[in-house]
Amino acid sequence: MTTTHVAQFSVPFTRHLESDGTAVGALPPFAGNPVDLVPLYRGMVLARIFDAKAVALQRTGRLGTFASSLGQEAVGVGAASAMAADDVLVPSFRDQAAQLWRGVTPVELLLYWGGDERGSDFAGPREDFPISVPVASHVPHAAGIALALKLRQQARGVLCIVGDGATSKGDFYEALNLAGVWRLPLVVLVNNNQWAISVPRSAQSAAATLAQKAIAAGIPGEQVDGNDVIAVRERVALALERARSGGGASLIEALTYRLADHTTADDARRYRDDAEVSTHWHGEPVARLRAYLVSRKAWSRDDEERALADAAAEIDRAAETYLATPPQPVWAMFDHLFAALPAALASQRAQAIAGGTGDA
Amino acid sequence: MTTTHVAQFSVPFTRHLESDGTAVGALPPFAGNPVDLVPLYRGMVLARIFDAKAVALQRTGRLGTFASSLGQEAVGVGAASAMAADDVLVPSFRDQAAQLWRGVTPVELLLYWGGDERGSDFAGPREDFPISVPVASHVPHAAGIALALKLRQQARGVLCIVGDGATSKGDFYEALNLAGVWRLPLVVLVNNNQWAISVPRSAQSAAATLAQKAIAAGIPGEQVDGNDVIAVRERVALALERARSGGGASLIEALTYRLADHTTADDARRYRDDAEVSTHWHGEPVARLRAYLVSRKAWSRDDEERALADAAAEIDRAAETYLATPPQPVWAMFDHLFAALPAALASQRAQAIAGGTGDA
Amino acid sequence: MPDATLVEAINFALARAMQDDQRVLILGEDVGKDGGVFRATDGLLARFGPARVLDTPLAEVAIAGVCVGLAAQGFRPVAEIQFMGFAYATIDQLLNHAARLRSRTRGRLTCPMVLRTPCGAGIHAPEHHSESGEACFTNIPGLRVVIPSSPQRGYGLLLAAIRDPDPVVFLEPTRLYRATREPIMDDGTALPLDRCFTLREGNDVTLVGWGGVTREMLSAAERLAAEGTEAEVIDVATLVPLDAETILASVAKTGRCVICHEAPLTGGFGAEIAAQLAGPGLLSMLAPVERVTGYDTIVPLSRLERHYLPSADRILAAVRRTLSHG
Amino acid sequence: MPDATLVEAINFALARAMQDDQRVLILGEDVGKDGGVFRATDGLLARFGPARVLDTPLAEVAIAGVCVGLAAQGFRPVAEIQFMGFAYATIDQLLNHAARLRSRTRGRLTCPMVLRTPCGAGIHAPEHHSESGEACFTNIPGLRVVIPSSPQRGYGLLLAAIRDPDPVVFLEPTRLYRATREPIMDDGTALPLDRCFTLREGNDVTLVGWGGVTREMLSAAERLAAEGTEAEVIDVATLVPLDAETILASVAKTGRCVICHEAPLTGGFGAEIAAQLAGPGLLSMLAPVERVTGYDTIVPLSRLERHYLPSADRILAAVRRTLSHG
Ligand SMILES: Cc1ncc(C[n+]2csc(CCOP(=O)(O)OP(=O)(O)O)c2C)c(N)n1
Ligand SMILES: Cc1ncc(C[n+]2csc(CCOP(=O)(O)OP(=O)(O)O)c2C)c(N)n1
Ligand SMILES: [Mg+2]
Ligand SMILES: [Mg+2]
Repeated sequence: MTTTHVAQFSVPFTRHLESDGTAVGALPPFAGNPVDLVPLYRGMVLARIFDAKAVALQRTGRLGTFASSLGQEAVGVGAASAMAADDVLVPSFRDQAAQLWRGVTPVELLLYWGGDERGSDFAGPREDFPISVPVASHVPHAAGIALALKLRQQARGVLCIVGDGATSKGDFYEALNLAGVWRLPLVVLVNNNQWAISVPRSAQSAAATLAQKAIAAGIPGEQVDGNDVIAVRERVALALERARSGGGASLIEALTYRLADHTTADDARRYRDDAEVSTHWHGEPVARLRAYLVSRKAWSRDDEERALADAAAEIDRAAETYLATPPQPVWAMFDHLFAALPAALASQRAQAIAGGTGDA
Repeated sequence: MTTTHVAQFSVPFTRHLESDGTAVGALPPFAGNPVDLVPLYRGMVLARIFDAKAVALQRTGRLGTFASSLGQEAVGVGAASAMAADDVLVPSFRDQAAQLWRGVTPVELLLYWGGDERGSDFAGPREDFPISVPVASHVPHAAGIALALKLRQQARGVLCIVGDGATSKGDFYEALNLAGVWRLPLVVLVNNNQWAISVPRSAQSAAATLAQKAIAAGIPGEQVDGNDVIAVRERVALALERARSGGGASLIEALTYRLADHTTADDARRYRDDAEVSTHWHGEPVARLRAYLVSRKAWSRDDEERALADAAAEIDRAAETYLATPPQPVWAMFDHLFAALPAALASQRAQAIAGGTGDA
Repeated sequence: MPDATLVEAINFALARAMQDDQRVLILGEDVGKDGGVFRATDGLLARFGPARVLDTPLAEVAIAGVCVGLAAQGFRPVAEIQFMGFAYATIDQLLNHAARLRSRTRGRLTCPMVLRTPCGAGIHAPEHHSESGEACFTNIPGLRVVIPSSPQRGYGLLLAAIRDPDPVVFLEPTRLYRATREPIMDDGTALPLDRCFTLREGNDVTLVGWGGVTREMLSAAERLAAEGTEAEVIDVATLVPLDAETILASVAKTGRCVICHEAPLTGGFGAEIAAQLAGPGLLSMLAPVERVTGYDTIVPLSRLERHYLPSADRILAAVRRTLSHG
Repeated sequence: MPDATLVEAINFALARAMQDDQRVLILGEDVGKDGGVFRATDGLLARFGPARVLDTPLAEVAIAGVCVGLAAQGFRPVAEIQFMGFAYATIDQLLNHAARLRSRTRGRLTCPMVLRTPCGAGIHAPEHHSESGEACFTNIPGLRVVIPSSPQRGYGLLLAAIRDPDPVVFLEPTRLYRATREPIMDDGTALPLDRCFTLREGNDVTLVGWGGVTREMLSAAERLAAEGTEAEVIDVATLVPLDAETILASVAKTGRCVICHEAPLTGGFGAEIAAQLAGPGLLSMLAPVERVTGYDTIVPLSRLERHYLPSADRILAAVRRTLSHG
């Protein structure tokens, strides 16, 4: 018998900041001066305060179901800060941290989660996709965008974010495989927060890592500490550079933890222990970077107070604007359906405007 | 920075018979006595003659579109001969070699390909699935059957066969992942014949091997020489034993080559060189095993003539029976739709019987 | 006789079916400890154990496809798809496999599975959580499509669906899940899967619909009664196979019909009922049939959603139009 | 003016669209060197190169989803799904994304894509190759559904579909692909996507249908003419948005209507047309509407397939029934 080994793989893991904020070895150039990390810190704080506000609005009946990113802010901020302005973000429904960094406004996010489509017509990153609620169904879109960029020979990349649960879906895999064989400028970032609603990571796949899903697509796959914003930013930046320069697609699994309920409609105590959650507060990304900044004298208690106050003020203002935004007119549901409303629909539109009781 | 390697993988490849039929090292126990390999040889010959007959019937307008397995007989026969009678086969549309071995009759196969549903009501392996024309959509079924066997705590396994093209599909992957995490008694065998109609293996995936698709599902994956019936049988048997004894799912990629057109409706010269095809005639499975048997004095020219004649006679008889089988009555399309025909359909059934011109 | 909401009644039916028949299995996302995002499977894991209540990976195609394999092996899988917006991915498996396994094997293998999914708008849910896509399933031969509109009908129809030897898509209007409570007979009695339910008798006009809009039909009927117009209200319940007879008999009596559903108008299943009236029912018709449905638009997000949903007012206006004809 | 079959006309339209508009891309399985399994994309790779004609991996969901991304980026992808039996997997992408991208972003991102797929029975194809599943697509707001029935209409409608700024599902009846040849004007003229085509005028009865059955409608009309009955024959062509006006105007004239399609009866799109007749058209109706369709069964494999397909005989019988009414 001949048994030979025809292919070998391994999955690397990267971390720069230990869970207590200690740096391990030399940091990447962008992090050389701790002061340069302050915007990342502020970005995470903004996301956290936004989430808290959104949850509060939901609890008081002024917002729809909302998915908090509590504890996962480093994934979004690390990734978005690694993007060039003209890269394209294709986010999932828990990626407000990345969206805010990219220039989607808190008002727009609140409008969306408050049930107003105008929230997805954001003025900032016009080519970024709106969030995808159907899990993983946006990965093919990201591949299509990446194909567009490649066909136009633009040095731009696409970043698509999905959850750990999303890696079980066929569309995730089809898109990854296609992006691999077509060498598309696509980076898929798995926000592995260990839970898909009530289903723990261990019940989602027998794969030891989610990064190794890349091997099936013939592309590089790696793990990163998802609570370490420096590591996330570094690895995503490298992957995006490779993508932009013709090196093809890759997959990054960011290891983090969902500290909140799945959404405001969820009660996580039904299926997971508070004790498990408590242990994960240790090492959460905001405290981690703060500890590092403080240890490097780049951040003070005053800075912290001011940053929190600034962020809270910004979000409060946004909430007010959101709450003061009148709903769209009834005909909005018709007027954006097609480039031009087919004649067959004119009478329905008229009927809707008449409160549904006119002639159809 | 810490970069560690958190997971390692490799893909083994197995071959027992060189392409010229020379054995490499010790053969597995079932192949210890060359005479015991004769049934495998006959199985491959039967499939080849069946295919030739089916193509001939199609060319003369007496069969529908047909997918020949020319050159890939070792995959089907090797795999099917590794199965226990009460294992379950979930075949693709090019798996007549496996089906014939399992006891589906040539008449049933011809009926099916001739456009008669009764061909899928085979008398032999009653739990085996009919072939799946929609590529890869049967892998979830195979997982479901495997789950059934596991829930009943039966020591039985399921073998599902797919093509190389099928490994790009989401359902293939979803089922593999699910079978992995549920440790289902499932073996998925990829018949990698290098082409999916006109799309070569290299355009299907950037993965260096298709066996490594297993890594994404956290299950063992391996390659085998798919033109070596001994190797195929051995590796599938081991995988099925592991499956039956609670060891979970696995994936085997059998490397072979499609010597024929994709189907009788295809003209492969549009997209691949004859020269490529010619090189692959060297090492094809039937000649390979014959060379080995002859070298071990287990097969003679007389044996060969008799085997060919016997197989041809069997297939000719089957073709006659097929051609003499009257079509089903019109109402067959209604009578198998539901356990009991809903009242709402009674008038349609009556109308169809009346040639469609009665009252509906 | 406990009081129950629709979602509790679904839960009772699942428990009853599992208790009565060892072959019944539950699978889906979060159906285990979490008891399903709407709690339809609450308590079943604790009661029947992990071999009968299976949390699946997040993979709808596999969920549907695994059911086909299980069903062919003699189990009676009942899968939950978390929202209808995620059930479209299963059409491939339902149409190409589940609905034809019996037919394509001439009865050798069968597919007694149920695919349950919440549907419809009206609960201020996020994007993609408010679909009424029944018309994607109603032109698939070999498939039954059922949608209950009350706790007791939910209970009885789900039991019937699970006991049915063929595949059934079972749609559950989310806005009815907790809308009302009623006393439930949890005695294992199934309801027929080929029959409409006449919820109210009347001679003047027939209101026929299903799912979420049933409440609006009933409330319109009450308001009409106050004006002296007696509406007959029919809950179709089983869309396929359709009990056209009951509807035709009603319209033969009333001569007028308003068809109501939440799904978009064009190509909606209401058209099938209208087609019955244009065909066998034509000679009964005293006025053009009216359809009061969702508009041919994407269901708006929550802020505009109520303008999309067919209201009792819209139904009333349609009834008045039919009454205005000779 | 070359003579062309339907599949050649499709090919001309694709080539024309690609030549006129750099944004037009072709993608799908075997669309490159092989030119598509029906040769609809024959020669396009050689002419336009591999950056505009892309053989995809075998993955229908990804094909549809990639189109959404391409279209949002300003390309005009035209995807081929090899057979309709494999197009159901794309409904999730079409319904949840393609059809609502414009609406959900209030026009910021749009989705001008075309998903082409051969459909229908009648060519003795293998299992799962004979579906007429248009009804799975016709209740999806934001999506156009088109099905041509002649070479020239195939040409003009496909051009229109590609130029349309919104997503279009374009169904091509396989049994018409090579059934006839006709002179084709390959001059880049598109046909309207919101209009029925009246193929034959007549005052006695309206035959309305689409796709494969158009030929049977015409042949029935000829046989009727020989008996002195003049049938008006309408090819709906664009199912959504539906040009109900043309159909209603015809039936206002004839008073009788036979609706024909190959898809199963119940919940088929023919019901929508019947619903128009039961509603706005009611007062024109002199006889119950008839539907001549595929049965509510799985399309049989080739040996019984002709018993499934609506025949001219069946259409004639239905016409006779409508004529027998007062
Ligand atoms: C296709 C699909 N199926 C089911 C759902 C319902 N659902 C919403 S979020 C979720 C879990 C997602 O888990 P994961 O991918 O890990 O992301 P996370 O929520 O943890 O960020 C599920 C099942 C959905 N949105 N889409
Ligand atoms: C889902 C689906 N898409 C497309 C097809 C059309 N088709 C039939 S066979 C085939 C290629 C299959 O290639 P592979 O999986 O390698 O199997 P092989 O034919 O080589 O045995 C295609 C695209 C199909 N049957 N099913
Ligand atoms: Mg998660
Ligand atoms: Mg192949």
